[in-house]
Amino acid sequence: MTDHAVLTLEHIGLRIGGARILQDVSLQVPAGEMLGVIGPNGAGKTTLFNVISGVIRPTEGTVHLDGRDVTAEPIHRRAAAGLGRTFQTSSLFPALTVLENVRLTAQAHAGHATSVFHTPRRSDAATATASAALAEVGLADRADTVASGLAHGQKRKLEIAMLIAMDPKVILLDEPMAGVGSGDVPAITEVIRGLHRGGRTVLMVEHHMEVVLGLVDRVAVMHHGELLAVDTPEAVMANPTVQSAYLGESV
Amino acid sequence: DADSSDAGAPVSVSMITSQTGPLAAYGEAYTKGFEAGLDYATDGTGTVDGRELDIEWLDDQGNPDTAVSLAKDVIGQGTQIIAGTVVSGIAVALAEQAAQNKILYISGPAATDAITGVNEYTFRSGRQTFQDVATAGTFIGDPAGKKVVVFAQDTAFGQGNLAGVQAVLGGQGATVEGVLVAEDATEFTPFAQQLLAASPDLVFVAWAGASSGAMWTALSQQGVFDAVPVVTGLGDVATYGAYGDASADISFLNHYFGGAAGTDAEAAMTEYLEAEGAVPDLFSPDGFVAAQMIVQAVREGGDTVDGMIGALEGYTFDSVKGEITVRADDHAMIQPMYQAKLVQDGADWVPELIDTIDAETVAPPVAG
Amino acid sequence: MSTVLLLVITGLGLGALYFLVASGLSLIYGLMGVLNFAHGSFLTIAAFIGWEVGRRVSDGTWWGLLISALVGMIVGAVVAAATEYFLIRRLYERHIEQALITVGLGLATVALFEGIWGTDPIYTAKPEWLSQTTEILGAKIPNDRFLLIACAALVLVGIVLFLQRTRYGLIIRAGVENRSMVTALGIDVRRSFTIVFAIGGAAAGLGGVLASVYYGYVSAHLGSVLLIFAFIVTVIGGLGSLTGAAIASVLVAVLQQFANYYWGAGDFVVVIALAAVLLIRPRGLMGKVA
Amino acid sequence: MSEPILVIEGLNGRIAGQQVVEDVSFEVPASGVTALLGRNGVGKTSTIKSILGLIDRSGSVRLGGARIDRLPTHRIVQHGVGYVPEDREIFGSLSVAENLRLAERDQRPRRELIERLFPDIHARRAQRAGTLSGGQQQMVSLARALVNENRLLLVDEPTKGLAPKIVDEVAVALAEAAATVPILLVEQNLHVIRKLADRVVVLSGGRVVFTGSASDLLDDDARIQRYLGVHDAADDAPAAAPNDDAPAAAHPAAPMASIAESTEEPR
Amino acid sequence: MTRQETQGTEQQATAAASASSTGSSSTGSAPTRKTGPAASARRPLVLLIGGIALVVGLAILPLLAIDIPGVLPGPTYTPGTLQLLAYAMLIAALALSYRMMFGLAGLLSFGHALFFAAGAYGLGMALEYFAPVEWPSELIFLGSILVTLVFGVVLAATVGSLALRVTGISFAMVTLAFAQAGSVLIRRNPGGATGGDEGLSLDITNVPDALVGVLNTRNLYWLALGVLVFVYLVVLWVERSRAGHVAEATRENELRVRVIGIRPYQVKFLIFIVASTLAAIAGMGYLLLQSGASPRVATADFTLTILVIVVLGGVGYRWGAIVGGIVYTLLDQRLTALAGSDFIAGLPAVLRVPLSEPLFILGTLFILVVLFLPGGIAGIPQRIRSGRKRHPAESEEAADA
Ligand SMILES: Nc1ncnc2c1ncn2[C@@H]1O[C@H](COP(=O)(O)OP(=O)(O)OP(=O)(O)O)[C@@H](O)[C@H]1O
Ligand SMILES: Nc1ncnc2c1ncn2[C@@H]1O[C@H](COP(=O)(O)OP(=O)(O)OP(=O)(O)O)[C@@H](O)[C@H]1O
Ligand SMILES: [Mg+2]
Ligand SMILES: [Mg+2]
Repeated sequence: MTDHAVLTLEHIGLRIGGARILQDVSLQVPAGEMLGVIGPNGAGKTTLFNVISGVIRPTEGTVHLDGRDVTAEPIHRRAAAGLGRTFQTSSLFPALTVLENVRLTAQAHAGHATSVFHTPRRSDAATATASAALAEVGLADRADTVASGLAHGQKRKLEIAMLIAMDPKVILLDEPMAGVGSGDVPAITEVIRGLHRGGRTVLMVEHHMEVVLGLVDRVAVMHHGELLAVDTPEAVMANPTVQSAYLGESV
Repeated sequence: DADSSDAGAPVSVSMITSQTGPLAAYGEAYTKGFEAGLDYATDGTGTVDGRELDIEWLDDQGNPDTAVSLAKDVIGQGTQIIAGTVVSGIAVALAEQAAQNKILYISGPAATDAITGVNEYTFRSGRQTFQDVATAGTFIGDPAGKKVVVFAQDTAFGQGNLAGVQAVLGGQGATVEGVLVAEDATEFTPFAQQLLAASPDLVFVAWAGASSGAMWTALSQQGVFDAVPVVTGLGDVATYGAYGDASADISFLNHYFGGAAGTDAEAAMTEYLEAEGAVPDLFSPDGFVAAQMIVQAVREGGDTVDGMIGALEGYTFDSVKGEITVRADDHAMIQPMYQAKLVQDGADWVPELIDTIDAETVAPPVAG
Repeated sequence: MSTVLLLVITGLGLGALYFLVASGLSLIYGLMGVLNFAHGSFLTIAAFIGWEVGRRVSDGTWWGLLISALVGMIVGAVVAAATEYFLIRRLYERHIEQALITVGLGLATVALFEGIWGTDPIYTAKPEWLSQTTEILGAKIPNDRFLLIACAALVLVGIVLFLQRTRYGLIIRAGVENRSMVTALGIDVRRSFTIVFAIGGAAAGLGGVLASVYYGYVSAHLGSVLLIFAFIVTVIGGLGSLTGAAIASVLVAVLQQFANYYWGAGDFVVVIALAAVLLIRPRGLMGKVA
Repeated sequence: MSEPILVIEGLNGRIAGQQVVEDVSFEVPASGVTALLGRNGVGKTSTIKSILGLIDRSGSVRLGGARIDRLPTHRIVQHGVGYVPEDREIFGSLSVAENLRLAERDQRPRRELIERLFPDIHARRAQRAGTLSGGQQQMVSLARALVNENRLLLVDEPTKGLAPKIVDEVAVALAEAAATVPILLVEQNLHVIRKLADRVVVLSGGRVVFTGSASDLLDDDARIQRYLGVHDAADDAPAAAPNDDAPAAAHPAAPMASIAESTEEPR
Repeated sequence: MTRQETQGTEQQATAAASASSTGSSSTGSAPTRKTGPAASARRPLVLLIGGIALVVGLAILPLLAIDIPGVLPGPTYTPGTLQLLAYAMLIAALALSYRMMFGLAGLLSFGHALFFAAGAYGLGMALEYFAPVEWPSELIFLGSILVTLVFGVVLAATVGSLALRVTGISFAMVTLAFAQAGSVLIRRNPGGATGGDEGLSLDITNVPDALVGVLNTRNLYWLALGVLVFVYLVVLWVERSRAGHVAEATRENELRVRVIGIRPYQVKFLIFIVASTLAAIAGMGYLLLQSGASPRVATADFTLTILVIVVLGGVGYRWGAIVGGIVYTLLDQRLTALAGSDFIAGLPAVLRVPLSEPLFILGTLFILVVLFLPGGIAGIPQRIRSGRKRHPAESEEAADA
């Protein structure tokens, strides 16, 4: 782990209408870190991811990716610079096959994604990357299924396969385990760990505390749009506010 | 190839006009007029010097593309004469086909000036915009020093009328102004104001289409008729109701209405139409004339297109509207025109003849 | 001065007519996502039948006009409801296909009307007062414009109240978003959609009868003429926003009047306005944030 | 024990011509929570939707003795079936209050209950539901089902995406509801099942593979592992090859080939 | 084990399902072009040979005397038939270009006619403008074509860059607005350049003799066939390319495309320009074939007609647009003949009135296709193969009825 911060948020604030959704969020994520983001429902976690990935522009503050100010950059530019994400409810290309979903991301990563002079083939590098990514999450046998025909859990896996094929430097995972059967949680956990092991920086919103604690280096706690604390898992778990506002009696 | 056919063989004639589409009603009048004219010109035999006329009726749907396809089809099958259409755009396209393929074409009621003199193969059987305009000019006596405002839609038809007025009345010393209204406009009240503001000696209205009712209402509501004489062309029977309260105030120039001419040919036509359950209408004479021209072309034309052209150029004959001449230079139809007014007859309005304008008075300048 | 006033008030009258057509269009689009190309036909058939009945009862009188308007609204509602019931409903939430169906219906019905009533416009009579003018500050305003404005205002208020005050309004708004979930709450959502169509059709029907008063004729193309402006107004106002459609109707019509009068380019200006509004505010003037 | 509230016999469900529920038969007793379990994609959601008539189905479904398998969805619901769908399916363009108002079927809807259970969404009555956070939306969805007096609740993964504390609260709410109305619950969270469920039905490959009391399943690690693929500690999955072999390795002796098939087993 | 047994059909079924389940997104019947991996190896060759054979067959048609009474006006060598077929092929080419935009990229444009008209009027005006120039007439002809092409591209780029700033219905309306402006401009007849509502007639001074006159209709036929083949190949090329796939993905989920690092705008812009330019090329063919252009081809109604054609043929299939274009043109022609026939005239009014209106029959037919043949004409084989008698939505309806 290096100390170089690959992602830096400075005084991020967001107001929509009269509502304050995010407030003075500052955060530095060193390269290679796995950071868990937790907080009660509605704390602003997804919104924060939207700000980082460019889906929403913050009303205050800046986002730096790899030392570069990307606050004003459009989504695709950030993605091209190595920022990958998943969505809280699966966001796919429903009419394309599973393989095509992944291949598109592989192509985007390899460049010339929108070229008229390249024709995708079963044998090309992007397809190989895509197939490998599908195998990694265990969807190889559904490669030719149309994505809308997948069950919920399978869609979550497909999203992760798309990330693998995209090979981003920084990954934002928004509740990757939501709706995943308990039986598959370990496998997906491993896939995520694999993603991280490649030296990538991962930010993960997740409510499954076992998963979070087993994976992350640090935990950021959000509450009412503010960053309450960023600390080691143990310290966060011991924090009485976290206990009462987020965890309740269950742990 | 046309020469090779022996003298007794039937002559193939293709009549292309709107049986469906927006101008189907005009097409109907033209068709009926044609049948009456054929009956008249062939003395009920339908044959010319013993030769059958093999007449095929085709529907252009008001669509130039359809018309061109039909024309190509019948030309390919060896038709010798094409006639018809009430739509100016189609007439222009058919004239082009006639020239490309060296075939005789006799245009129908389409009024566009563009057809006159367009090429040597194209004739017309009706009047043209210029003649309308010239007739309008007869309402103000000597145009010199007068101010004429043309109130028209901003379409080829409206622009043509404005150009016509400028050429005819402007040429005679009148000041001509145009108030052209966007074709899609639906509100005419402000334009009525504009007409009043111009304080002209004559307003010439050239209007086509359904919006004329609203336009007339606006003119009458804003008091245009009280201030200035208004002239327009009297349309077909279906439009007599369109002028509303303004009906009695408008001076109409007219190509034809049932009973305007009082000729033998008209009597024959009326009799024929009534037997068919139809009434004489604006474009009945056009069909009638077309039939007469075709008969003339077949009778005198010697089965070649050049022969037929020769037979028609300078041809003078008696028709519904009286004596008509096909001017040799540009194939313009030199024919009389009418001044008319509408009078109330029970709940309906009917036209009444004011004056017949001599053919030469309203003859268009030679085109080309 | 009187010209400007004339332009403004006649613009309002025209805007009222646009709104009568656009209200149904906007309602149906906003609530069901169906871009209804057959809306013009609802209007036309209502105008024709309204006229046929009205003139038989009492031609050219207020009484006849009232009958025409009522008949027109009923016909519009019935035809629209039947369209929804027999055609649109089968295509369960497939909005593009639904729009296509209405395209086909629009084509077919205009041809049918031509077959029945002919291609020529049929000129209609109206009560004496409506063909007269009222002078306001030197401008002679045709009286039928006032009738149009009044009717449009009533329709606007009526529909807004319906949507806000009735449970149907709520069901309809929810059903647009997720029809099967509304069903899963124990509500027969299909009936609500039929009602929306019927209301839109009734507004169009009223618009049809008033359009025949305004233009002075009925014809198979009465609806198509208005439909394109109604579309434009609906979009400028913000799809699905009734008040937006009302505001846009007035703006567009008044703008059109001025542009037509001063530059002879009303339709151009409307088109440019549409493009400009959409490029600056893609959701239209009052469109909901997605 | 009294008559079961819901009796399903030979239920088949199809989506787009593909059979996703096959000959499913089970009963839901007139009280308590029956959990419908199984791994991703086995057809739990589809079973619930078949019961409600939201997808093309055949077979017999009886609610309190009366056949409901031919009725349209809205009539089934009117017979007293509450539904909490898998993806919340709240109406995003409506306000929270409107969402709730729409769901009210009863003469006297239980508004106080909702206020008490979910003070947060009560406070956000006027907010557009589409802008609520995922968890808040889930609460609206639950509230919609609880606002009426029902004879049966069909609840599909109510705790998905909820913060641990809220999971507890939802569980409490469900437990409270279960005191008065029987619930058929689809749930992945074993803690919640342990806390709530009286009986379990396990699906695999669109078929029922196990029915029994909750403790029969939950106290038997081998069964849990076989039917749900869960083994004791979440963290000790094979680290080297976190791919297609992992689940198979986790239950090498699993007799039900269809379990593996229905998840991620290739070939 | 039922699951395994159903594997073979599952793929088709799910593909079809996606076509319906995405109905609420941008396109109704999304392309169902998925083929199994095994089949795909052999199919291109078969398709290639079949395609070449078809083109050759069409090319020698003017030399044959095939007569299909009731469908064609006469034997295939006659000018009337060749004219009709050539017209149908140009309309098919136009429909094909529209399908690329609507079917592939999900761009529902109501302004496609504008570009067709730009090709037709552009070439017509260019030829007229060049008429007095002292160049050899071949050079003038080619020069005019080039100028028109450039004009088409520039126009497409201008309209596209503005219209693509919005999406969905707004996009449809902006394109409609531009087309409407174009249509108004053409009808206004500025400076007498367009002929207004009377249309533009072709100035044949610099048009090669081989393309003038009824006797040369078969040359025009070959020209139209050439245009169609060219458009097809370009469309095929673009659709198969990465850009084509991204366009498809953009139609499905635009945000997601951005999140994986692709700017959807570029692809949409590309598709818009290519489709529009192809439309302009078809428009040039139309001008030559008709020896003129009528303002009808610039109207929104004409775009709607193209939309109808594409849907009739099947949005999900490239050749659907071709089949649609040809079937529509032939139907339109034949129904007119039927409408005027004595048989119809002899019917009672209830039947006669509707049946004598060709547009009524076409509109009704179109409705029936949308309702009962969601894949269009080209989708019929697929429906027969997959054996599905009913659309999923219909069965859903049936279920709650
Ligand atoms: N447009 C908006 N208007 C008002 N409030 C909004 C808007 N958008 C989001 N919010 C509010 O912002 C807060 C943050 O939402 P966000 O989706 O980021 O939460 P979250 O932390 O991801 O929660 P969860 O764990 O439930 O997904 C919520 O309270 C939500 O209601
Ligand atoms: N729209 C659809 N089209 C085709 N197949 C579908 C569709 N929806 C679901 N399926 C298939 O039906 C099967 C059952 O899906 P269902 O959603 O009922 O599973 P589930 O048990 O609820 O899974 P999860 O735990 O992931 O929610 C899956 O294999 C899925 O692939
Ligand atoms: Mg969230
Ligand atoms: Mg499920």
